[in-house]
Amino acid sequence: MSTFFLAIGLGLCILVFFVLYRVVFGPGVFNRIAAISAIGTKTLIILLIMGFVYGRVEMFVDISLVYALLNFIGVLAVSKFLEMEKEL
Amino acid sequence: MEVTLLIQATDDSFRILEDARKQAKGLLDSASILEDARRQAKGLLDSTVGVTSETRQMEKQKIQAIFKGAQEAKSSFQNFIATFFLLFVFWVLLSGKFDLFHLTMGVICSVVIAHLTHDLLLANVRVGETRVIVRRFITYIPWLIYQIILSNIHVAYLALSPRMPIDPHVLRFSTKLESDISWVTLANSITLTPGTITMDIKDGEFFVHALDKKVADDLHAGEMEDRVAHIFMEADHIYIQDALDVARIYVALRKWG
Amino acid sequence: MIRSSEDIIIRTVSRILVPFIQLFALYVIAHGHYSPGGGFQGGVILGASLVLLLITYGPSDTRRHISGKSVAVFSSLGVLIYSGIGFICLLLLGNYLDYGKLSGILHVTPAEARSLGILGIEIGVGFTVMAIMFSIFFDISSGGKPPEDEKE
Amino acid sequence: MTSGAVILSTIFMLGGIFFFTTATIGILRFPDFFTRLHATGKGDTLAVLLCLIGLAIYEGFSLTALKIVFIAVFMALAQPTATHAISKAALRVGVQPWMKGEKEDDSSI
Repeated sequence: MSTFFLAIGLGLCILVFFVLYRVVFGPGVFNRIAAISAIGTKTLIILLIMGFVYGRVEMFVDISLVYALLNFIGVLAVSKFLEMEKEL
Repeated sequence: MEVTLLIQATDDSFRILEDARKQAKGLLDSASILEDARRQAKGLLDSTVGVTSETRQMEKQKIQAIFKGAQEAKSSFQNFIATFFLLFVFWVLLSGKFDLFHLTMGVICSVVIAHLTHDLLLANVRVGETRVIVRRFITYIPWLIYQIILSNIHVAYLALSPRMPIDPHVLRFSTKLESDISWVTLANSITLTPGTITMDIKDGEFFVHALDKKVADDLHAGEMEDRVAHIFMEADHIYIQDALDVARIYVALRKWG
Repeated sequence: MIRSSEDIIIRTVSRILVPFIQLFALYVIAHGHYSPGGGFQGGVILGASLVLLLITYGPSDTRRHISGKSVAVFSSLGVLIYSGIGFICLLLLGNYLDYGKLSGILHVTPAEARSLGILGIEIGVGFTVMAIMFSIFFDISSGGKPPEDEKE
Repeated sequence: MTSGAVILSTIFMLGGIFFFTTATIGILRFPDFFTRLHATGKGDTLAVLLCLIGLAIYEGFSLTALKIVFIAVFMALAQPTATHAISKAALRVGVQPWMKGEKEDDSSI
């Protein structure tokens, strides 16, 4: 099962690299934010899978909860900032 | 005085509605009409929401509450107690340690947070309906999950098909829902169902981005809005919809039979 | 200057989430010696929940929850707790932050005293980090101008 | 750990990976910002939920599994909200939605 988890984590890492194309080249700032949010959700799963591989899930589950939370607040803050910048 | 009159009026309208339903059903059973019209009428009749005794009771209580002024928010002390219990349960589930020291710390933390935020978590809770709302919300979740799976298969099909048959539309519609929780439920359900995203809400109007024409028409039919209204007891237009449906069946049967 | 968001969805979701986020932050602070985290991380989450409140409800509503004065009090109170525990250890003839010596005044075994001492340190660090993070965000977002409700 | 639970969690996680993959392809292929949001907003939500449910089943009945379920509930609430926030900001700033027949360029802000 550990091998399976490693394979899943590796697949997610490859997907993160594909999404990274949108972050680097994606035209406009909004494409970049959407792609960063997508990377955040994938990272959440990768963190949990690391917990299972190292056998310390009860530790990593807190980390990934914090990561999900900060990802959400970050996206809200950036979109609020862009909206405000237009109004100024 | 007005209360009893109003209750009587709603009772009468419910009775009329039920009678019409019953009559339509009887006609449907007895009449020898064309097969496809029969099937259509039967489908229509099945899709209408029957007026259960539960909704009738709730409607009565709602009217009484409005007239007694009990519709106002609960007192802040009740809110504080409810928030405290919710937060304490959350703490125990997070902590997983049941010795005295940690439980005491949980009580202290929950009291502090509940004192700070009791006007946030339970700001607009209406009186006396919470249990029904929670039960209906739980029965709503499986349908939502089914819709999410459908929407993902839709996105997967669009992403993998070589020609990518999309034809985006922006549509706007105004909603009849009242409370903020029901708006959030509707907007998030729209985002999660196939082919639609809630883009903006301005002055009670939803701006929705739809991936093709068919999805946009489906949304205009308003099934989801009716479901959400049913959950949060803001269902007055459901009854109107029901009456219209029954009347339509009635007219169809008269014409054919 | 950040204005309150008029978007009903974001307002409602953050209204529901903020109490649970704050309780989770206190959990991270309180359980710092079993799980990852501790004072700094818990303080950051607490500050983030206040930032969420600020970007959805605007400065005046947020000031009702945590006033400018209490931000200052919290930031200095945290440092006071930290250094106070350290100096008490010095007074009890130990090293700075030598928690084992606290057993003399708390009437518990040295191991428990160490645990309690670490808890106190983490609470202090959490307070300071929360207050400083929130005040940095608030000052940047308000452009350095004092908010209106603090003038009177 | 029964083998049935392992098989079930494997199925859930493979489904999650599949939907992650299609969401990623959608992000890369769709013509403009709003259509890409369809991919991130829906695809990632279901994929994350599937992966989390699979991991929770593998973990078994414990408080850690309950915490994973908390993460799932939080994501189901937060992901559509974040999508809505981004799209609202884009609409306010003036990003125009792509319509059929237009050229596939998105020289957005």
